[in-house]
Amino acid sequence: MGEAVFSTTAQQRARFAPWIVAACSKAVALAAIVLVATVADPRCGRAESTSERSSSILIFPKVVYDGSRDTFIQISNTSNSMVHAHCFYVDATPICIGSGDCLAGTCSGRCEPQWQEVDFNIWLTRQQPTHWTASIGRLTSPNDEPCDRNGPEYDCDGAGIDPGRVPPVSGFPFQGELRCIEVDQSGAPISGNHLKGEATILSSDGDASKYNAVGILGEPFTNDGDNVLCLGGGVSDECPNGAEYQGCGQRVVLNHFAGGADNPLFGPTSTVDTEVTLVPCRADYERQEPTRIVVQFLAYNELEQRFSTSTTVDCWRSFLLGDISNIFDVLTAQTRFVATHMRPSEAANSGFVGIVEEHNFLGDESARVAFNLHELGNRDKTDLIFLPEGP
Amino acid sequence: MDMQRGRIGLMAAALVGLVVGGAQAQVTTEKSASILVFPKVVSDGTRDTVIQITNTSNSMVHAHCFYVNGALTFPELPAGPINPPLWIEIDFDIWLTKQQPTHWVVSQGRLVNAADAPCSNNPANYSCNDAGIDPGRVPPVVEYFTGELKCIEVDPSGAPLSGNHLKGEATTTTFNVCNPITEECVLEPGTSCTPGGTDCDSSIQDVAKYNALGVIGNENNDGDPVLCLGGEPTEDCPNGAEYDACPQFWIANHFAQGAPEPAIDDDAEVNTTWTIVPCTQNFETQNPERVTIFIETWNEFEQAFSSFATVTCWDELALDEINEVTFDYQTLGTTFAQSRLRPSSQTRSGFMMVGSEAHVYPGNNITQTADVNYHIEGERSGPDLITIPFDQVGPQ
Amino acid sequence: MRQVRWASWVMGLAMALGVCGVRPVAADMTSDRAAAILTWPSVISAGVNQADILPTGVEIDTVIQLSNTSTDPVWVHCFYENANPHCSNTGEVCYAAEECCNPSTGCGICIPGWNETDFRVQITPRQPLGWLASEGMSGYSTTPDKAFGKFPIDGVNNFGIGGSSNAGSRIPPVAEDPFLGALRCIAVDQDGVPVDRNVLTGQATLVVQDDEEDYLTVGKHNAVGLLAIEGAVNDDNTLVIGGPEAEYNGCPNYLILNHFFDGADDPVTEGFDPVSTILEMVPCSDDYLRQVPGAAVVQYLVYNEFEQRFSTSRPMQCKQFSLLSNIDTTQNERSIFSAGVSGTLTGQSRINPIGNGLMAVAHELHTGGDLSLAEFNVHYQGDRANPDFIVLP
Amino acid sequence: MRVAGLTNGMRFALAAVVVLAAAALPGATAPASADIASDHPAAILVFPKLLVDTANGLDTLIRIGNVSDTPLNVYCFYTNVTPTCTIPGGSCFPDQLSCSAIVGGQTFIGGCLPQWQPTDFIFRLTREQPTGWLVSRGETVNCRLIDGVCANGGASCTRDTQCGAGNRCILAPCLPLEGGPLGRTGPGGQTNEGAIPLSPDDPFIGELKCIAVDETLSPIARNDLIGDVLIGKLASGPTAEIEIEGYNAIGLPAIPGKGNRDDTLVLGGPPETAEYEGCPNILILDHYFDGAVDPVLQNTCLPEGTCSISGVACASTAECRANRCIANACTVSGDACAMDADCKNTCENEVCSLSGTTCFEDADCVSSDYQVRVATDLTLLPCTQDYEGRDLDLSRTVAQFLVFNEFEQRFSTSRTVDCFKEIQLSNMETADNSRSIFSAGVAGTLTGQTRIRGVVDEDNAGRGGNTLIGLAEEFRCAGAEYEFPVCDMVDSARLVSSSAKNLHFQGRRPQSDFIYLP
Repeated sequence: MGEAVFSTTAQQRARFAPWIVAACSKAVALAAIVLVATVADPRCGRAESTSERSSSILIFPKVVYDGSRDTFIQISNTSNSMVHAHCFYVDATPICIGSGDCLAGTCSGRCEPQWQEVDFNIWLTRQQPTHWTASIGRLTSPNDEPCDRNGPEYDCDGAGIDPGRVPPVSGFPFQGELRCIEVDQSGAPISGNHLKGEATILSSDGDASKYNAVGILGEPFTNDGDNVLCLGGGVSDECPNGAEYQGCGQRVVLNHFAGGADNPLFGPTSTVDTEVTLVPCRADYERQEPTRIVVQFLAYNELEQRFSTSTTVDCWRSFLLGDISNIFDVLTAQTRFVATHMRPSEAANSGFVGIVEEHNFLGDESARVAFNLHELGNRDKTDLIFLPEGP
Repeated sequence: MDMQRGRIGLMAAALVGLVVGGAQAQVTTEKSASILVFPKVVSDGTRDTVIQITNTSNSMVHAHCFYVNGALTFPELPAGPINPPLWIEIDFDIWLTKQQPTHWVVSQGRLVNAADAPCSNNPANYSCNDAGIDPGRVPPVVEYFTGELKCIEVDPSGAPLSGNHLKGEATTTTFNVCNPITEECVLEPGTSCTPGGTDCDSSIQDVAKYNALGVIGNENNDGDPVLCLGGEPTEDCPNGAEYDACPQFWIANHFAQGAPEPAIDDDAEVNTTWTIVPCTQNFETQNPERVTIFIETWNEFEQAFSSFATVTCWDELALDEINEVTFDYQTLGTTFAQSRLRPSSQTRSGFMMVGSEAHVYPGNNITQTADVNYHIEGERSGPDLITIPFDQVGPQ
Repeated sequence: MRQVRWASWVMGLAMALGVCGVRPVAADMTSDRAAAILTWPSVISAGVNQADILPTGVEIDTVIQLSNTSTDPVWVHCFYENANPHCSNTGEVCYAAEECCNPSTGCGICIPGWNETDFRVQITPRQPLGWLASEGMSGYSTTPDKAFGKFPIDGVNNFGIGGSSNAGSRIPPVAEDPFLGALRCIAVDQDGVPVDRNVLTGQATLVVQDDEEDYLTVGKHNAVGLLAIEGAVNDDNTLVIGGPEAEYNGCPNYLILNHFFDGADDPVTEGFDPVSTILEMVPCSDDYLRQVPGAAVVQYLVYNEFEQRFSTSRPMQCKQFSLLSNIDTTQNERSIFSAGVSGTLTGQSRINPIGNGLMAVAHELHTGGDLSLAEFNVHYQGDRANPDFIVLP
Repeated sequence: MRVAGLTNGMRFALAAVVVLAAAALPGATAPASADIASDHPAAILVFPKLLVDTANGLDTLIRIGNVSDTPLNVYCFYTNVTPTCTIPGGSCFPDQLSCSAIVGGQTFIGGCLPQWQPTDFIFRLTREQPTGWLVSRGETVNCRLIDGVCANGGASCTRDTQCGAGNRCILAPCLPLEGGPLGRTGPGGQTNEGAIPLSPDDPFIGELKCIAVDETLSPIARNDLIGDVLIGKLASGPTAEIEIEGYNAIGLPAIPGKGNRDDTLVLGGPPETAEYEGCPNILILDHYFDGAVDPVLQNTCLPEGTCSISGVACASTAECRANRCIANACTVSGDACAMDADCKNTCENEVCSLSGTTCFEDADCVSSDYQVRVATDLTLLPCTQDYEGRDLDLSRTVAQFLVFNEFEQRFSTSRTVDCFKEIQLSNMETADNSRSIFSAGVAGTLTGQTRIRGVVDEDNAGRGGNTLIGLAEEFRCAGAEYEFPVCDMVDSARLVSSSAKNLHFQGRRPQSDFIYLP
């Protein structure tokens, strides 16, 4: 039981916490010693992402704007001091090598994934919430009219202290991720753990699904503020202090409907498609190198029977489980519900995070719902995020 | 839970003292016991009985049960030398998982059938007799059965065990059918009918219920086929009382026979019937035990009357069958009476009993009954012996 | 239809200690032995004039029997506990909330009540007494045939053994019509001081008749007794039931009820004959001095014949009178006590009171044709760690 | 943007100072791992909100799974909090207005009484096993022998093929490995045991809590349970519109080696006594302010000639916004009409024709054009619950709300949570939604952040910690501009879409919370 190990570690951490604080406090004065002390203590490094705690890195695994869907982003500062964040949109919309549109399925040639990053900065005053829409971003305009019940005026998008100039997503259509990293006013990454976020994916017909941004917690005393962010793991050349942030999990687990199974909420003629979106934790914004990982699947049906398959995630991928393998199909699983465990292959140089959307269909009607994935286990390797150098 | 476990510990400690204290009159109708006696089990065409037995422990419990049929050889004829009771015994085994309740209808028994459909709201299925884990194969009784059921807790090998894990109830339903002897509807006195006909109002029924009589086992049970109820060590009972003793007195508060039903106007009256079985039973020799009972009856004026009854193996006796005078309302002169019953000194067995009160309401042509457990007092010096055939004890 | 007629009058309202091979504690509540304190958890009476509450023609009454098993006279101090709820707006007795809806006053709330009325009776040696709850017992009828509802020995014209009599005895009728409540009688001496004499036995016979539909049904159960511990009963007005300083045996940890799940089809009768069970409970504790009834949170542990276990809980004060399938919900068919949910015909419910101890009896209703009623006492297990108290005025 | 000239070392020193400063701030320190979370397996799962109203197509699907390779017993408590109507025949679902009944030919309005009625049950999950059930139907073993009914006509069936092509045989809900001579077992011979009862009421609103236990029902420190919930509504009518929202169950992880396995579960507090991770000190909710117009959703006219959201026939997007008269009914407000002019909110006799507000000229009457606006429902539960003694005072908690808008302006209010509170944000402190501090018209910005804190009750010292957990639901409601949006899964006449989300957690408490098991 990975969880038991997890919790035991937590207890050890709690027990050693005063010692760590003491050691790490001295370290601020004596940087060299602190590094040794903290790095030498493996308890400073830990693997866990969260969707419910204020964090230092926020990952919105799924941001879409494709004419029929748009994404509404919410980010808040949960502290009483101003917080800065450096954000990256990554456009993973496949490009049609030929004519037509890959998303529309009209591409005459080959669809190749792209990995196009656009970054921007935001800053939030104490406890300030902010928001923007992926399709239009948010301009800095002091003239935004606030809402007013006496107007009455309730259409007040843009009202409030603008968090900075947030660009619209780089392309149309757009599908990809948004990642925001807490930094100090100089732009150096810090482990403040002051950011939380949500994303709402809205369809033109009004349907909405919502998920919490995946948060990566910063370690309080080991973040050296350089451009290489070390998520989990131990000491390495890139990570002389060991983990600066908690790592991604070893596995994620998803309870879902088998493909073709009905949703009893909507009766026997309904169907459910399960769409999983995964992004590697590793990102190299400096060299613009996409991270390619192989994801292994283990699927258990309600009869305890086990099936397995695998697929490749190249920087970002959103896919229907049924497109990966028929093991997720009700005819194979023979039960309505399936528990699917996903993990990076042993050879993968990155863990991953993700979310899931369930598409429910009944005749011509459809409705979506999004969930955060459950995370299991402790990934012992380091995932790196390389920020771009330069002024 | 720890607190509860603590309590168990305290109880266990207290219990040691109790057990060392030896036998006491612990025939009970309200505690789990090791021997369950259902004195009145009837399936005779006009009545049928549902038996409920429950394991009140968290471990599996086995029980060895005996049906004893006290019906007459020719039930439709009056009793007499040429028409004695059958006193035939059949036995079977049941086992109950932790806390499991079970039940069966004596006329149907209960087969082991994993395909019994459970009760369900959707689709509606409430006729789900036999749903649940079957307790074993319970045979149906013969077509005309009036007798008792006795269940003895045993270990998996069949040896008697003082587990005190069993409780039970019996529900007797009387149908409003035509009595072939009186040619009157059973629940509509005075309404003549054709035997086998349908001229009795089938919407009228009568249900009565009593708790099984439990005999609590002691911890010195040697597991042999001879069960010793009370008494000091003897040749048959080297350990003394393996089970608590049968009571010395049964105290029955009852209506005088034929007394007016006070809650109902007109000429409604109440008649009482006692069903009695001896405590001593030898299933090995199949010799029916005979017990003579001395009955002292007090009316509300404190006036005492006495009478005798003799019961062999099993009997269901209306008070006026025991004695036409001493229980009669005209004699007693009061609505209520208290009868104290004890085995006569010449009798080697105690007995157990339940009562049944029939409220007869000629105004509405209705008879309805209520079964009642009576009170007990004191314990027999005993011992009373229940002898199980030796080949029914030990590995099956 | 009958169950509707009956049910319309019904007030909507732990794991076993697996001690293998251990005999149960002897010191416990009893319904089959003479005792010093008797409780009749179910005393019900409703005359034919209760058309608002009962269907026309239906009449319900309880015959109460009380006897002295000893050869010495005994005094008993008895308390009728009136648990009738009343409308908050009209003050009328109500058993369903809609009875408190009145065009002039609007809809009030049906509020549970608790009122006690006490009386004393002297019972001569071996004497059986009985009376109707609706009428009580008063006056004397000293010669056979004794008139029902009158005491037999007046101590003037006739005497009992040792010159005993029923002189000074009077049993009032229950306080209201209709009446839903309980009766408790305590063995005392001539001065009203509780005594450790386990000489009382009692029964209650519930009679339901319906002149409109021409049916009658009866059920009978024993009064629940608490045995006095010899030499432990002191002369104060607080009776300690169980616990370390016990004057009387304690109430049990668990009440065990074997029952048909509500709505199950009676396997004996032909056609659909649903069976349901009404559970009536009263607390072991009562403060008659300050007029504070006992109360408990009742935990129910329900096992079906598949060994599957459910449970629910419900607080009660003073008295609970409820169909099993109305304990956890107002929608009987969705209750864990209903056959359709539990999946089997019969079940075992283990009832664990938190707070005060409880006493209970069960009424089994067979409602396929004319209503047929069967009553029975529940089983007991274990001793409560904490005492219950009865405080006398 | 960078401050020029800083070396990495200097940056580190600066960063360290910032971090230490930040570390002193609430929530700044990294929480210990295996905190209460909805995205990690745990030993206790809390499903804060379940809804059933089968008569109106509303039901809840619960999915739960064991992520370990050994079987696990699950001890669950349904808590029925459906208010009870004082008048039989009346119902407090969806609201008090429905608590009425006709008595003696006269209609009476009754009162709604709060309810807290737990019902518990136990079942066993085998290794790595997922399962799920509808709250309205439950799930059990030994139900294979109950015939199903065909979806298309209710005929009895045991297999889909018996119901004809394209149709399904609806079988009784059944735990998959029922065992027994006729049932299935897992590869290791494992079987499910137990049964899950159907909801005690229908309509039903309540909560579910599930606890990992061993064979003796003693709580066990196994963080192997995951769960999620789908609340779906199948609208009646020919189009059979569907709506669904979902959330992950909140997990309270056990602290290995700390549980004393008694029936009092200690959540958080002093490390020497805590058996499970504690509930958070503060809940954080990011939300739209109620009534805010959704900046994304536009009711546009699609090429096929229908409006994208309302589905009304149109020739232009302007027609999708306008309140027009079609078939004698206004397309947005639903008022009866004879012509389009009847669907304009104009001033007549100093009263606005549709909104009924006072006016002196047409300009005083708010437009009746189409808008999609947002309303948020919040569900809060106390972490301390007494299933044994049912002492609701232990659970009763005052919730303090701190509300921040995007101008960094702060408002606050409070509300008492007895044992379960489900309420629209803008009804938190007033019945007039538009005047609430949670209304966009009062707060001034589109979105806000609300921090929710349960106030410690000293009377509960050592018996309860007064922390809260909860759930938020975001509803998009269609309507005329003059209407404040009020819609949810129950009152779904104007519901465009719904989504549920878990709240964020911050900090811990020195006090423990307790779950008292029967």
